[in-house]
Amino acid sequence: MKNLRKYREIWLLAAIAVLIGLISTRFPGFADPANLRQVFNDTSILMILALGQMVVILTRSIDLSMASNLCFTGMVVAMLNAAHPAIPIPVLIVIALLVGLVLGAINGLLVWRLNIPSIVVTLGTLTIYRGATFVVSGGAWVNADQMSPDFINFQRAAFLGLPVLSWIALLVIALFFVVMTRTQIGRSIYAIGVNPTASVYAGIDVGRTKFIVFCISGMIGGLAGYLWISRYVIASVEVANGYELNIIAACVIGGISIAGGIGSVGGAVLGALFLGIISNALPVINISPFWQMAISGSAIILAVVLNARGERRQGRIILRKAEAA
Amino acid sequence: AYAENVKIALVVKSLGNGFFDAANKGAEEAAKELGDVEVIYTGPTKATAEAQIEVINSLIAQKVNAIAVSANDADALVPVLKKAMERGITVISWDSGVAKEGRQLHLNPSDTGLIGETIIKLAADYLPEGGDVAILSASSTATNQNAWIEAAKKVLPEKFPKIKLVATVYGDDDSAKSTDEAKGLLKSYPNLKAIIAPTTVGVVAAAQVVTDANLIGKVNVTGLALPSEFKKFIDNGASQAVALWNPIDLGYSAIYLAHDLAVKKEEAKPGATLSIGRVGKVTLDDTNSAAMAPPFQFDKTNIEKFSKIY
Amino acid sequence: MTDAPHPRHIPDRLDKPLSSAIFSWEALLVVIAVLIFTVNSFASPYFLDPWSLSDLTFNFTEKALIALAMALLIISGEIDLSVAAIVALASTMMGIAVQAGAGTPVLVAIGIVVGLGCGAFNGLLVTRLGLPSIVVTIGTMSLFRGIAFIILGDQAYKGYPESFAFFGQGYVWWVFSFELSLFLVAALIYWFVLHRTSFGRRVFAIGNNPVACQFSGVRVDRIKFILFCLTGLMSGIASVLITSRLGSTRPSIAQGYELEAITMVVLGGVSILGGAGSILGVVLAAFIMGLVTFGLGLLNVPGIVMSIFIGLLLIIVIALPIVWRRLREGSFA
Amino acid sequence: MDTTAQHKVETERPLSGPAQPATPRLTLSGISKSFPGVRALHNVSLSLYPGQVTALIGENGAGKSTLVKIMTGIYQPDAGEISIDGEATTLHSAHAAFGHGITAIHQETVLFDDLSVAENIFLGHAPRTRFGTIDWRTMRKNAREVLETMRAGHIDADARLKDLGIANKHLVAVARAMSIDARIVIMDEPTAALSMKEIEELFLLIEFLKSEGKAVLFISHKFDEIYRIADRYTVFRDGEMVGEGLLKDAGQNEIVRMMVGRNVDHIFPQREPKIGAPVLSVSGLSHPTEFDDIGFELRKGEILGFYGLVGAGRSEVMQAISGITRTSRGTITLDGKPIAPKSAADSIEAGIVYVPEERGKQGVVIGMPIFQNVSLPSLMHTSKSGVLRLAEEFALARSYTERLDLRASSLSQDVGTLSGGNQQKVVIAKWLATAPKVIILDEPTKGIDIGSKAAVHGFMAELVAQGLSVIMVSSELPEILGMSDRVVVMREGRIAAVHDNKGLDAETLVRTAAGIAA
Ligand SMILES: Nc1ncnc2c1ncn2[C@@H]1O[C@H](COP(=O)(O)OP(=O)(O)OP(=O)(O)O)[C@@H](O)[C@H]1O
Ligand SMILES: Nc1ncnc2c1ncn2[C@@H]1O[C@H](COP(=O)(O)OP(=O)(O)OP(=O)(O)O)[C@@H](O)[C@H]1O
Ligand SMILES: [Mg+2]
Ligand SMILES: [Mg+2]
Repeated sequence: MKNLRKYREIWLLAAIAVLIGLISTRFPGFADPANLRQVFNDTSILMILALGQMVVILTRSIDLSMASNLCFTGMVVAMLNAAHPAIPIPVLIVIALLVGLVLGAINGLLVWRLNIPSIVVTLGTLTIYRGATFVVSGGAWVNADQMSPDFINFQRAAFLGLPVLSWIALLVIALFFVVMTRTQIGRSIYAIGVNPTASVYAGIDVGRTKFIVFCISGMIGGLAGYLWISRYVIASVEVANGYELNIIAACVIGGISIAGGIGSVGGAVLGALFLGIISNALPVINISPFWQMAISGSAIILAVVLNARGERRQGRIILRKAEAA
Repeated sequence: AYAENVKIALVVKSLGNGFFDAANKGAEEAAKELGDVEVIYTGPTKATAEAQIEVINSLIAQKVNAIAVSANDADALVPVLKKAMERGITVISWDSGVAKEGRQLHLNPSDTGLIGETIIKLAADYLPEGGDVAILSASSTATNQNAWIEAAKKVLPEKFPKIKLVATVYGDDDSAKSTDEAKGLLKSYPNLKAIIAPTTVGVVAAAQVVTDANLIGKVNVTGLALPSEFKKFIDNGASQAVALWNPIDLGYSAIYLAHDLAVKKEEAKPGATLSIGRVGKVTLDDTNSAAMAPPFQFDKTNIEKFSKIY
Repeated sequence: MTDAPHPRHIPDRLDKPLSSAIFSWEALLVVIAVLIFTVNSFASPYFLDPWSLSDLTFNFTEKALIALAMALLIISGEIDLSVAAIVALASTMMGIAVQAGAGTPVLVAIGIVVGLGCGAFNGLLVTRLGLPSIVVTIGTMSLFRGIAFIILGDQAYKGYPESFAFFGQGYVWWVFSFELSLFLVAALIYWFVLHRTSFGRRVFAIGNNPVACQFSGVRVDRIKFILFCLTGLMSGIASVLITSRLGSTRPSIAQGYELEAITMVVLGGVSILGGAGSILGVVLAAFIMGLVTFGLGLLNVPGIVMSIFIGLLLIIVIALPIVWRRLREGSFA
Repeated sequence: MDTTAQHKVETERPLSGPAQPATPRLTLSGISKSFPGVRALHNVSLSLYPGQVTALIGENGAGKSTLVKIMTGIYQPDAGEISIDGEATTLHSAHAAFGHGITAIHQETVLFDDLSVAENIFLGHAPRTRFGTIDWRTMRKNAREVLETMRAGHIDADARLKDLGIANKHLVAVARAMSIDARIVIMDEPTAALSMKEIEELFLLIEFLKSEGKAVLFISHKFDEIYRIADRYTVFRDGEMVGEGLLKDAGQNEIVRMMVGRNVDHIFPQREPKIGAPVLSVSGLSHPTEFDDIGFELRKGEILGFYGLVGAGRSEVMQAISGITRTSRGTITLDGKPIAPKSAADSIEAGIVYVPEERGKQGVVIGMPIFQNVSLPSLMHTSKSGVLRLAEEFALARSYTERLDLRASSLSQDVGTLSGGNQQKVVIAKWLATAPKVIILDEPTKGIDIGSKAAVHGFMAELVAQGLSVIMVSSELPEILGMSDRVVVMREGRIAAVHDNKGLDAETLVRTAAGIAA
């Protein structure tokens, strides 16, 4: 069992390889490195978001407001860019991170200080943040024409053969990997998910850690906001509507346990890739787009069934221990 | 004769869409001309029938005089609009129509067949040798888009025999989904010469995808686009030309017609001719529908000018 | 010698201070409802009209019917995010039946049976395979609606029989629509089941500690399965109503209803963690949400701005008792 | 695995330091703590001395665990002062207590199932690399070292905690305490889940801690343990401190009097067993992984003891008989009729009830009032065609809880606010209320104070006198010897022996349980 858990990422990788193989039989070019690079780039935003959601889910919480945060922050930076095209992009990214941080911190404070379950808090802020987007924009869209060329092209610039967007994703993945495996806060996040009571006893400030986790997911939402808007070159109130569930689905497929404490950076990334490949492949292999929803739904159910299999406790096996002794 | 203003609600598919904001400009213009009209510009934020019904319910409660609606669903709005008519409210539809029994008249932005032909022609004009084209539509349930695509398919064999329509995909008027679908088209059809997007959201997404993929000059993006949103892609060459009717005129006419029916008690019946201020006159066909001007084409020569207007 | 231990008398219940009744959740909701009602009637001259008020109920009755069953499900510690997708699938199946010439009774039966079937499917996955319901229903949410899309594609079904229109558009008496009457009756039944029967008691117990319940001879899986079926059933009924009200079916019908139904349940004071809540609270919450959206609608406030109010209301109403208690104890951290 | 090795060095060291060391390491004075409606602690004091073990004694609900939580920074006292090495401090968080070298093994095991052993030991104070990141390699090495010094080297530092047995988990908890170089070690009923062998190991460890000069607080309801290991005692009653001193100066009776406020002589009830025909017979009962070929008979009016080391599989067998876990083979006959319960509901209906040992997880429904807990398995009797009848529920709850001398302010109180022992009484009341034929009690007096223990034992005697049959699973020898008519001994998932309890001695039982030939 230890093995299955240890190699969950490898299983997922194998599933992805099989998926790519299957797609290639119908569309030979799919497995080309160039195409795969593009699929990776197309999935970058989802991967980043899934990582942000992962840290929240690991603490037995959930952030339903990520997509709304993305929408709000994206609108804010798009409007800033439209009004002041001279603001350099790195500054805009910092602003996006900060705006996202504020929204995440609001979630975090409510969870931490008032002890309201995160699903309730973020169900509320899900609608509030999207509504706030309408309020700040007056309902108007910001379209490609209003955005500066830098704003649009920053993430598209190629650097060592990969677009900047892909590099940002790789950077975020590396950052999360280090934080989750090598730092006190990363381990505390796991500990809280595994056993909150024990965490209190171990001297971890559970409330504050949850606050931090929501700040992280908020910043990720903000970053994704800029990336999303500059990628799809339109900022509107409807941006990424309902996308929160895709993010959670990526986490679930990646083996992150909704009950907290179990999951890895690799899993979240692969889960996002899996969904990314499906949405990338369906149009090219001529499966009617109407099938897409049912297919990803089935994939989620399948993934959770398989993960549960791997997680299932095998009893204490008194007899076998007795024989071994 | 009216002590207070005539309240006419301009109900749109969704708020924030530049096309409808432009239509509202026209509506306000009409209101000013008519003098006694108060326009209530409203609609849901999410383009669904249910949300539109809630909006219409509150308009009924406010006892507005007329409702002019661009419908998210031709059939689902019928019951609530019938209720409105029963309570003495004038109901017309414009842009995206409601089934006949749910409104007194429908104002088409243009002739459906003409739009279908135009979107193909926009692609064909720049493909003298012919070639593969694909359509990127809005949501699969959008009535008007579906009608145009039908019409386009009908004219293809006789009028544009060299153009081959290889696929029709749906971007749901969602920029992310439209982008994915446009990308998929480029991948699956390496010989694709043009993407036709009869939707203002999809056409921008497709043009951006073509720009990103460095296919400017190889794949032409065309369809229905709002000049102010699309200027960039005419400028950079991702698109040679697009078309659209004038949303300002559309909103203007909708208010005029609603006002005529509500106040002047004009009767909407087949064959009737109604005048709509500066736009002229329309004649109702046997489904009580009227069509406005043919779509107007934008290209390098005139986009600058129109992008300042709508 | 062992002194005989005197059995101490334990009273049934301690007299509760009046303040605890005044500060109960339902009381808070009543106050809020009255407040909103008053504000609305001042803000718009059109509000206090029986027909307006009747129209207002159409904004929430379908979701509220789902919320009744959802309340029980959430109290038992589970959740169903697929309800809106069930509505869509059931509506699609009714559409197919209409195409085949089915009459009203058959249509209603199909809507209900499909809803029940979808609920049972969720229930089986959750109870048989022991999967977390939030994840299962995120999956079935895509699956059910996905099937509706596969069947319908870009089509719509219409041509429902005249008599079918009664469910979503008809009135039972004066301004009392069929939808509203059905909701009130259903609320009464759910109230009785949850608060007055042993089944309801077990639902609460399961939400608090499913393992101890299993050891105590409560058939936990069976009850959870029934609750999923009930939620499916109510979604099926809601599907009949909404299909009848719209007179047509599209695969994108009822989008986003799941979150609104859950918001109603949570606003009604049901603990999202399970184990606590009341039907009265849910009913009040449904009316409050209806009043807010309708009141703002009369002022032509866009729906998305209304949703800010709902979101704020949700957080404030839940935070209020906590803040109040902390302030009183002076222990605001 | 060699866990039974003796460790001469430690045991040969002189026990305990000077009789009255100069300064206490930790002093609590005037501590009070109330929860809504409950005064848990009122003006209590306690001192812990380096190199000494202080036993904290008190009935269930006396406030012992509450005090532990105050000492570890989890709860804040309403009033009172804490000083460490003579210096007043506040312990505003668990982290702060940690910083002062205070560490606790809590009443409930509180560790991280899904993390590795090494991480469980070092979570929160892991060694760092020079970049400030966690140094996993050093952490593993240090973990192995700590485990070595505790003579627990057989525990793999890389193993997931959930793959360890309960005793090893306890050792990990202790290792965690050792790893921070704690100066004050608190153990809240650490022996409740341990077998005799493991208790011995734990005692060696406590001796080791003493020799290292740590101050130890030891909480237990078992007097033999207290007298063996502790130097000093402090007694609480109803949240107040009623006595303290050196154990060698105080007799058990004296302490019990302080604790209960009256005399209690725990003599097992004298019974005249009237054993009848077999009621329950089990044969060939097997489970794929947990137990094999279990067969025994339970007769009317009999108390059948089940003895074994912790982890022998007794609980699993009982859960199988009551339909909670599935078996692969075997038959169960009740009153001559074969039954095959598929759930606890089936077995309760048939007349077999199982009172589980894990009170918090399997027994009480926290968040619900006492009376609803008691009536939960009997709802079909207290309701009429599914409709609840509250008056009957209250009557049922009252009759059983009062007989067990439950301490509660009202029957509508949330069970979660009761002390551990009182919760256990609710649990027992709950299953008795179903009026069963056969009642299986799994560790019925685990965590129960001496007065209530007598009540439970008396009650068991009463039950069998009325013609019920009782299976009592227990790891406590005196209880097994004092109460059972016959004793089944289990070892490693199989029945090792069945003894008649006439002239049965502890030694024989322990030997069969451990598999050591006489
Ligand atoms: N979180 C809480 N909320 C309310 N009351 C509590 C809480 N924790 C403890 N109590 C009450 O405080 C009193 C002391 O409980 P505590 O757990 O300290 O007892 P204890 O001495 O450890 O008993 P036991 O031997 O049964 O473990 C009890 O009356 C208990 O009901
Ligand atoms: N590996 C383990 N992980 C967690 N808890 C365990 C483990 N082994 C035993 N326990 C716990 O220790 C306690 C006693 O052990 P358990 O019930 O498994 O042994 P048993 O032989 O079946 O029963 P008994 O202790 O009554 O003999 C229970 O609370 C059980 O949950
Ligand atoms: Mg205790
Ligand atoms: Mg046991």
